[in-house]
Amino acid sequence: GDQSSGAGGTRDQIRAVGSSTVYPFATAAAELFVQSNPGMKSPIIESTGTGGGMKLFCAGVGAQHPDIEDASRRMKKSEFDQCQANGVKDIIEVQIGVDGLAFAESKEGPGLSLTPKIVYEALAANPYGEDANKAQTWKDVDASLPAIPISVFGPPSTSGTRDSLAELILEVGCRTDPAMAALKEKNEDEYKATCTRIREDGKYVDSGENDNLIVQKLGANPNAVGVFGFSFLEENKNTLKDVPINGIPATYDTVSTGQYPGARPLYIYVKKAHMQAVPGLQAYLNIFASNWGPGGVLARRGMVPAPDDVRKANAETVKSLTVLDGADLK
Amino acid sequence: MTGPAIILLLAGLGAIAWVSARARAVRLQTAARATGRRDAVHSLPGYHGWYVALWTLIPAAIFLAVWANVAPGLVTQSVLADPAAQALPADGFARSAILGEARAIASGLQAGAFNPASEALVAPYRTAISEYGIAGAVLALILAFAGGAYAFTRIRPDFRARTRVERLVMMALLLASLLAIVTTLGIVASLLWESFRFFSMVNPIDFLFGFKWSPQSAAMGYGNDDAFGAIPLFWGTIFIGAIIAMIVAIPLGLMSAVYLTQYASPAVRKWMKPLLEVLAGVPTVVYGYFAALTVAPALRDFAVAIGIRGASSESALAAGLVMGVMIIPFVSSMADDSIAAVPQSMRDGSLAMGATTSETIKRVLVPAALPGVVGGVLLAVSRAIGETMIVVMAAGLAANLTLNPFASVTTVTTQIVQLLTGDQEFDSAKTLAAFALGLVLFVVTLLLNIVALRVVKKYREAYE
Amino acid sequence: MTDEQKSLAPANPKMTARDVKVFYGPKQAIKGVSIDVDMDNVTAFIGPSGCGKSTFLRTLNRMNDTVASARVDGTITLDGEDIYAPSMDVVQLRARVGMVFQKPNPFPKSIYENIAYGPRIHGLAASKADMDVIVEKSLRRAGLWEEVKDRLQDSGTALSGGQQQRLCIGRAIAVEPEVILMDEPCSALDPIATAKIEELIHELRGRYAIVIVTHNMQQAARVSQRTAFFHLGELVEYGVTSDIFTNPKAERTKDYITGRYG
Amino acid sequence: MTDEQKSLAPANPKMTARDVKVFYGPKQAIKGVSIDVDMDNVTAFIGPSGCGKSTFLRTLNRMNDTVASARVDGTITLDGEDIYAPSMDVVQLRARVGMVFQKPNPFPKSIYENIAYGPRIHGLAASKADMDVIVEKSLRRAGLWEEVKDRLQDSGTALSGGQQQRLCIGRAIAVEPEVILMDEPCSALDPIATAKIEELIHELRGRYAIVIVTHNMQQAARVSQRTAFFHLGELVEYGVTSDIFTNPKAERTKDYITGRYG
Amino acid sequence: MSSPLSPAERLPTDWKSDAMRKRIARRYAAERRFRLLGLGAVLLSAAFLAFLLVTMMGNGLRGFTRTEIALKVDFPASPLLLDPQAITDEALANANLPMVTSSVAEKMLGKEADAWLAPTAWISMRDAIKADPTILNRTEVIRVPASTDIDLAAKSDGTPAAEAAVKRLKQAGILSTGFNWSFLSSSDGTDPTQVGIWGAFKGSLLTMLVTLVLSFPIGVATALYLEEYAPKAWWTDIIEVSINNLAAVPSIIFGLLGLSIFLNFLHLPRSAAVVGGMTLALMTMPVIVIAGRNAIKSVPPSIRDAALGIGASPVQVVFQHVLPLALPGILTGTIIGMARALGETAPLLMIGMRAFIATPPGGVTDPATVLPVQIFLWSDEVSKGFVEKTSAAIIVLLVFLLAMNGLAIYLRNKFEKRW
Ligand SMILES: Nc1ncnc2c1ncn2[C@@H]1O[C@H](COP(=O)(O)OP(=O)(O)OP(=O)(O)O)[C@@H](O)[C@H]1O
Ligand SMILES: Nc1ncnc2c1ncn2[C@@H]1O[C@H](COP(=O)(O)OP(=O)(O)OP(=O)(O)O)[C@@H](O)[C@H]1O
Ligand SMILES: [Mg+2]
Ligand SMILES: [Mg+2]
Repeated sequence: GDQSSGAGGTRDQIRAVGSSTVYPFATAAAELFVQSNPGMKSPIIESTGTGGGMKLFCAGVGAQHPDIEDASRRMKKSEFDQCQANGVKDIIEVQIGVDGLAFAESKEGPGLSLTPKIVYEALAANPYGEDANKAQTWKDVDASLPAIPISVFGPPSTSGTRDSLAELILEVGCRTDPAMAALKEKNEDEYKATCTRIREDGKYVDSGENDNLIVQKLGANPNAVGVFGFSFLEENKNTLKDVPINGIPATYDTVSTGQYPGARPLYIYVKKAHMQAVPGLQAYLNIFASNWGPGGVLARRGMVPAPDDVRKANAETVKSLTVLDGADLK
Repeated sequence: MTGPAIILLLAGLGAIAWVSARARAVRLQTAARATGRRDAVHSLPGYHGWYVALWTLIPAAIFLAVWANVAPGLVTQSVLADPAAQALPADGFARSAILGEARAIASGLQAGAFNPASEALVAPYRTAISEYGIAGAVLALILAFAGGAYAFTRIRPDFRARTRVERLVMMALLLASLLAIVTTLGIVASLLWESFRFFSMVNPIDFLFGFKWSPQSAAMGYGNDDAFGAIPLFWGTIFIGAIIAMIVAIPLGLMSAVYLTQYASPAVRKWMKPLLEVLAGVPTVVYGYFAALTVAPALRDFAVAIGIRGASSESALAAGLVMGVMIIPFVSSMADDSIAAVPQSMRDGSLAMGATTSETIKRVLVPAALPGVVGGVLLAVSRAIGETMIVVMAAGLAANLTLNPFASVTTVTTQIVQLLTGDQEFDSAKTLAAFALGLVLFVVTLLLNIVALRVVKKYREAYE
Repeated sequence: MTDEQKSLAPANPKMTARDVKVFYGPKQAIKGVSIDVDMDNVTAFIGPSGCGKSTFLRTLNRMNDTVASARVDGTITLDGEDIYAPSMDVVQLRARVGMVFQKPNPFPKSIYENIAYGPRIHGLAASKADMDVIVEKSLRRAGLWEEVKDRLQDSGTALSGGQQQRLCIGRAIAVEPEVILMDEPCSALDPIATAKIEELIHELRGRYAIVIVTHNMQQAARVSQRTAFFHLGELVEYGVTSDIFTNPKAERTKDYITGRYG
Repeated sequence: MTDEQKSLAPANPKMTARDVKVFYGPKQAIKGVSIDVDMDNVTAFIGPSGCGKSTFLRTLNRMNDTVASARVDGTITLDGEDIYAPSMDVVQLRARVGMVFQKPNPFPKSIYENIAYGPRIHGLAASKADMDVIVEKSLRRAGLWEEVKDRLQDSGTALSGGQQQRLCIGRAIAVEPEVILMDEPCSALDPIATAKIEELIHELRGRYAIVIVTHNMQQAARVSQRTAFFHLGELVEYGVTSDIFTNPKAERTKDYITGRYG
Repeated sequence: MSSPLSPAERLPTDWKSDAMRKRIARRYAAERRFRLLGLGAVLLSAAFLAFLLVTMMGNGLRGFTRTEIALKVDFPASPLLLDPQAITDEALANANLPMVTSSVAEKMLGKEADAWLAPTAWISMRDAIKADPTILNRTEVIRVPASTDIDLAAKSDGTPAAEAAVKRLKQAGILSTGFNWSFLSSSDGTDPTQVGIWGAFKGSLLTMLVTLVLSFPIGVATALYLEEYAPKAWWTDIIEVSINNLAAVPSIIFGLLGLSIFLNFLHLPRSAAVVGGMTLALMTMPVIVIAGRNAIKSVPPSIRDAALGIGASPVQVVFQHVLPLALPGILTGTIIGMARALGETAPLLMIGMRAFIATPPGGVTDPATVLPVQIFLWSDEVSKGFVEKTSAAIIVLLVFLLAMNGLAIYLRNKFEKRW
C-alpha cells in the first residue's frame, strides 16, 4: 500500500520464496549466479512452502515483495487471481525440471517391486470405495509379495510431494478399476476422496519435510518403504536402493523421460515487472536455463532434467519472457 | 531537509537549551540563596536545564512524528494533482503500488522502478517531498523555539523544575510498562482474526472436541467436517509435554533441588547448581537435533530389541525425554526457591524433635513447599507444551491417539510449523488452522500461568 | 567455675557442661562455660544481645550441628553420658532434650499432626488410639487442650501467637523429653500470652529440667530459680535467681541489671 | 492534652502536633496525639512494642507518605507552618527534619559520598572545596572525624555498627536540619557504641530539636529531658523525664516502668 | 478419646531397647537411601548434559576440518586463456575455471578425479590467481577442497570407492586434512566443503543488538515502575499478569505476532535482523522485567529510607541508589534473557529468517539468518557433508551460549548479597 517505511532499501538482491523441494536447486543456481557475476549479491532464497510463498509472491509488485516463487506444483487458478487482484499482472512461468517421486528401501530390504495398483491397495483408506483397508502385509495385497508388514514413510499431507504421490501413483492405481474411472466423470469429489485418501492407521507414516530423517529411518527399518524426492535417493545410494514401479527402476533416464511413474514438474514463477528493477534477475533465470540439462549443475544436485522439448520451450520462455495467461490453470 | 539532519539540528538546540537554562538558573539561585531563606531555591540548576531542553524537544518531536504520518498523504495529494498522474490505473492496489514505488525512488530508497508507470511520477514526487520536507522542518524549528522560550521564561529560583521533569520520567516509565499490555493485545489480535476466519469454515466444537486430525482430507477438497478434530494434537502435546517430560523432570528436578539445598556442601552446590542451569541454556534447536539424531534412533533400537511393536523412530518418548531434561532446571529452581522459602524455623523445629534430615524434608519441608512446587511444575508444563523445535525435529507428524510412548504422536506446535510452511494455498482452512491452534495454545498457557502464579503467590504470602 | 558456683550444683545434675567452648569458624562465641542444670529448678540464661545465650543453649541438644561453621569443645553430659561422644545418637538426644524457639514455629499441618509428629517419627505410639492419648495428654500439659479440643484438625498456624507457642511446647513434650530448652519463648508474644507461658513453665517444673533464655530480666525473675548471666561469651555469674537480682556479685552483672547497658 | 501537659509546652515550640491520627488502611495506629517538641530538650518516646512510637515519629517528617496504606489526620507544624499543607514540599521538609533509623543504613558508597549526598541533591555546596568543608564539619559534629579522616574514600559499609550509626547521624546533620528524629538508634549496637551515641546526643542537644524513640527505659532516662509514654496508639503521659520515671501519674505508665509488661 | 489421664501414666521412653535400636537403624538407612537418591538425581542430570555435549563435540569437531587435495597446475600448459596483466573479476568469471580445474585434475590423477574435487574447488584456484596473477606463468601447487565423499572417507569411513581414492591420494602424498578457516569466515552455501557460519553469526549479532537496545531500557523501566512506583490498582495487576504471562508464552506465538504485526501490518522488511530483533525483544523484555524486579526487591528498603530521609525525591532515590545497586542483578537477568533469545529458533521461522542467505548482512534491515536457524536449515540438507557442519555450528553456538551463561553466573556469584 501507501506505506513506504519498510519497503525501503534499494533492493539489489533477488528474493525468491516457496517450495522446500525447489529450494536446493534455487540455492545452487544462486551460487552459480554469484560466481559468474562477480560483484552481485547472492539471491535470498526462502523456504516457505509453495502455498506460503504464493501468498507472498502474489501480494504485489515492489521492493518489499519477492521476485520469484519456487513451486513444486503449478500455480492454482485462485492464486493466479489473487496475483492479478494485487497488481501482479505479468507472471512468467518456467518449468525448471522434474522431481522424481522415488520409492526406496534399505539396502538390506526385501527387494520389493510394486505397481501403482499395489501401492493404492496397500495405502488407500477405503480401496475402491469399500470398507476400511484391512491389508496388513504386502502379501495381503499381492500374493507375489513377501509377507512383511506394510510400512511406508512418506510426505505429510501439507507437502507438495504428497500431492504428487496422490496424483501420479494412487490415482493411476485406482483407475485400474473401471468403476473408478467412470466415477471420475460422474462425481469428481467422490472420486478424489476414494482414490487419494490415505489410510491413517499407522501403516503410512507422515514423515515431515525433513527427508534426511526418512533416509535414516529406512536404514533402521529394513522392511519399510520410503517415498521422497529422487535427489535423496541419489544422494544416499550407499544405504538405499530403489523400488521399481511396474518393473521400471528409478534412474535418471527413467524419471526424466517419465517412464518411472513418479515424476512431477518443478516451476519457478517470475514477476515481469521486476525484470528491470531488480539487477541480475535475467541473469539468474539464464543460470537456470543453462544448467538444467543433463549433466548440468542442477542435475548434479539431484534435479531430474525435463524432457528435451520441455526444456527447449522453457528456454524460449526465459529468453522472450512470455507471460502466463492463466486460462489453463486449475 | 532530510530526517537525520533535522533530528541532529533539534538535538543541538536541545543541548543549547540545557546549557543556557542551567546557567541562568545558577545565576538566579546564587542571588536567591543570599537571602538565606530555605525555600527560596527549589530545584538544582540541572533540573532547570532539563526542563527547558525537554520543552524544546518534545513538542517539536511530537509534531515531527505527526507530520511524518500526515505529510505523505499531503505529498500524494499534490502529486495526484500533477498531470503525470492522470495516466495512473484506476485500480486501487496497483495505483498505490505505483505511487509507493515512485516515492521510494524519489526519496532515494530505491534505485530503479519495478513498474515503468512509476517513473513518470518520480519528478513530481521529488518536488512535493522537498516542499513538504522544508515546511515540516520550519514548523518543527518554530515549535522548538517557542517551547524553549516559554520554558526559559519560567526559570525562577523557586520554580519547581525538578517536580516537572520527574513527572515526565515517571510517565516514560509508565509507558514502558504499558508495552506489556500492548504486546499481549498484539498477540491476541494477530491470532484472533485468522482464527475467526478458520472458525467460519470449521465448527469450533468439531475442532476442539473432534477425535480425528486429518487435514489431508481438507486439503484435497473432501470438506472440512471431520478433518480438524484437534484432540489427537492436544493429546500428543500433553503426552509429550505434560506426561513424559514431567515424569523425567519432576523427580530429577525435585530431588536435585532437595539434594543441593539440603545435603550438598556449599562447594558442590556452587558448582552443580549453575551446571544444571546450563541445561536450560542449551538452545532448543540443539536439543531437537540431539533428540532426532541420537536419542530417537537409540530408543527405537531399544524398543525393537525388547520386542515392542509399532516402535517408531519419531517416538513420543524421544521428544518427551529430551524435553524433560531441558525442563529439569525449571523444576529444580522453582523447587529450590520454594524450599528455601520455607522458614528455617520449620526445619529447626523438626530437627529439634529428633527427626532425621530426610524425615524433615519429606514430612515438613516438601509438604510446606508443595504449593510452590506445584506452581513451578505448572509453569514448567506450560513451557513444555509451548516448546517447538524439539518436537518439530524429533516428534512425528502422525496424529495418533495412543498410549504407546514408542509410537509417533504430533503436537500443536509441530502442526503450526507444518501448516504454515506447507505447500497448500495460504487461505485454505488448513493454513488458517495454525492460527487457531496458536490461539488455543496461548489461552492454555495463559490459564496455566495465571493459576500457577496465583498458587505460588498465595503460598509466598502465607510465610511473609 | 568458682567454688561458690560449685556449691550451687545439685548432687545429681541432669545435664552438666564443663569448659564448653564454641567457635563459629575462627570466631569464638562461647569461652569456656561450665554449668549444671537440674530437674528441680528452672534455669534462666540472661545477658545482652550477642553474648552467646542461644549458642550455648543449642549446644545442649546439638542443634549447633546444623550450622556448618560451628565447632564445640569441652564436655556436656546428659545423665552422665557425654552427648558429643560418637556413640551418642543425635536423633535420640534431641528427642530427650526438647527445644522451643523464639518465634512459635508450628508445622503447617493440623494441630493433631503437630503433636503427633514427634511420637510418630520415634515410633512411640503403637496404634491410633495410643496416639490419641499422647496428643491429648501433651495438649493438656501444654495447657492448650481446653482451647483446641474441638478443632484438632485445624491448621496449627491458624492459632494465635501464644497458642502457637504452647502448641510448640506441647509438641516438645509429646516425645517425653527429659530436658526442655526454651530460647526467648515469649519475645514474640503479647503480655497476656506471655503470662500464660510463664504459668505453664511453673507447672512443668519438676517434671522436666527446664532452661529458658530471656532478654527480659523481669521474666527471669518471675519464672526461674537459678539464673546464669552471660557476657561476651563468658558465664559471668550463676546463682540463685533472687540473689543475682538483689545482690549481684560481679560488677558486670550489676551494671547490666541496673540497666547500664543492653 | 491535659492541662499539665500544656504547661509543659515551651513558649515557642519547634514542632507541634495536634490531635494526630494515623490509619493503616482501616486500622488506626495513632489515636489523637498532641505533643510539642522544642529545641532545648531531647524528647524520648517510650512504650511497648507496636504502640505506635515509630508511626508517630514518621509522621513528623512525612516518611509515612511512602507507605501506600497510611493516612494522617490532624495538624503538624514546623515553625508554625503546616507540614501537611499542599504547598509544603516534602523533599525540603525531610531535609529540615532529618531522620536516623534503627539499623544503621549507610549507602554502599564511600564515607565522603555518604555525607556529601544530601548537600549535593539540595545544592548546598557551590564547589568541591565547599563540600569538603561540609563533610568535615558534619563528621566532626557526629564525633566520627578523628576515626575516619584518613579513610574518607573507604566504603561506609565497612565501618563498625556504631561508626555506621554515627555516619548516619552525620549524614543527617550535613543538610543542616532543624529537627533530628531517631528511631531506636542504638538497638542494633553494642554497649560501647551505644554509649558513644548517647554522648553524641548530649552534644547535639540545643543545636537541633531531637526526638528519640527507645525501647530501653534506662536509655530514655539517660539521654532525654522530656519523655512521652505511648500505649496502644495513645499518648498516655508526657512530662519531664525524671518525673515520669520516679513518679508516673498514669497507672499504665507505672506498670510499664516497673516491668509489668513489654 | 479417653478420659483425662494421670500424668504419670507413661513411663519415660526406653531408648536403649532393642526395638528402638532397630528402629533407629532403619531410619538411618532410609536417610542414606534418600540422600543417595538426591545425589543420583543430580548426577543423572549432569550426565545428560555431559552426554549431550560429548555427542555434539564428537560429531562436530570434524566439521571444523577440511580435506584438501594439492593439485600441481602447470598454468602455461593449461587450457586457461588469461592475461596475467588483466586479471579482473569479469575475466576470471569468464575463464571457465571449473572446466579448467577438472581437466587439470583429470590430467594429473585420471578420469575419475573430477569427482574427487569439491564442486567449488575451482574457487580456490580463482582466489590463488587473484592473489598472485604471476602464477599464471609457472607451475604452482594449489590446494583445493576435496569432495564430500573424499572428505568423509579421509576423516572417518566412507564408501569403498572413496576409501580407495583416499588411499591412492594419500600414497601420492597430496591429500591433507587441516583446520577449515573458511568455516569461520564464509557464509551459507550449497556445498558442505565451502559453507561457513560467519553470515549467520553476524546475523545473530545484529539481531541481538536490536533485541538488547529495545528490551533492556524498556525492561528496566518497567521493572522500576512496577517495583517502585506502581500504585496497587486493577490496571497494575493487569500489567503484572501480562508480563508474567508473556514470559511464558510459547515462543512460536511471538513468531505469529511478528508475522502479522511487524510484517503484514507495519510492512517491515522480511527476513531482516530488525524484525527478528523486535520479535525477540518482546520475548526477552519480560525476562528482564522479572529479573529486574527481583534485583530491585533485594535492594534493602533501608537504603530507600535513608535517601528519602535526607530529602531525596522518589526519582532520585531510584536512579541514584536503587538502580545502581540492582544493576548487577538486572544484568544477570538480561544476559540470561539474551542467551535464550540467541538460541531461539521457532519465532524466526515465521518471519522469513529461514532462508538461504549467502551474503553476510550489512545492516539490521538486510536479509539475515541467525545461528540456530542456520543449524535448522543445515540439519535438513540433502548432502551428508552437512551433518558434521551442523554439529560444528552447534558447537559454535554452544560455546557462545555457555560463555554468556557463565558470565551471568559469575556476575551473580560476585555480586550476591553485598549488604
Ligand atoms: N551461625 C553463626 N555464624 C557465625 N556467628 C554466629 C552465628 N550465630 C551466632 N553467631 C555469633 O555468635 C555470637 C553469639 O550469638 P548468640 O545468637 O548466641 O547470642 P544471643 O545471646 O542469643 O543474642 P540474642 O539475645 O540477640 O539472641 C554473636 O556474636 C553472633 O554474632
Ligand atoms: N506499614 C504498616 N501497615 C500496616 N500496619 C502497620 C504498618 N506499620 C506499622 N503498623 C502497625 O501500626 C502499629 C504501630 O506500629 P509502630 O511500628 O509504630 O510501633 P512501635 O511502637 O514503633 O513498635 P516497635 O517498638 O516494635 O518498633 C502496630 O500495630 C503495627 O502493626
Ligand atoms: Mg539468641
Ligand atoms: Mg518502631
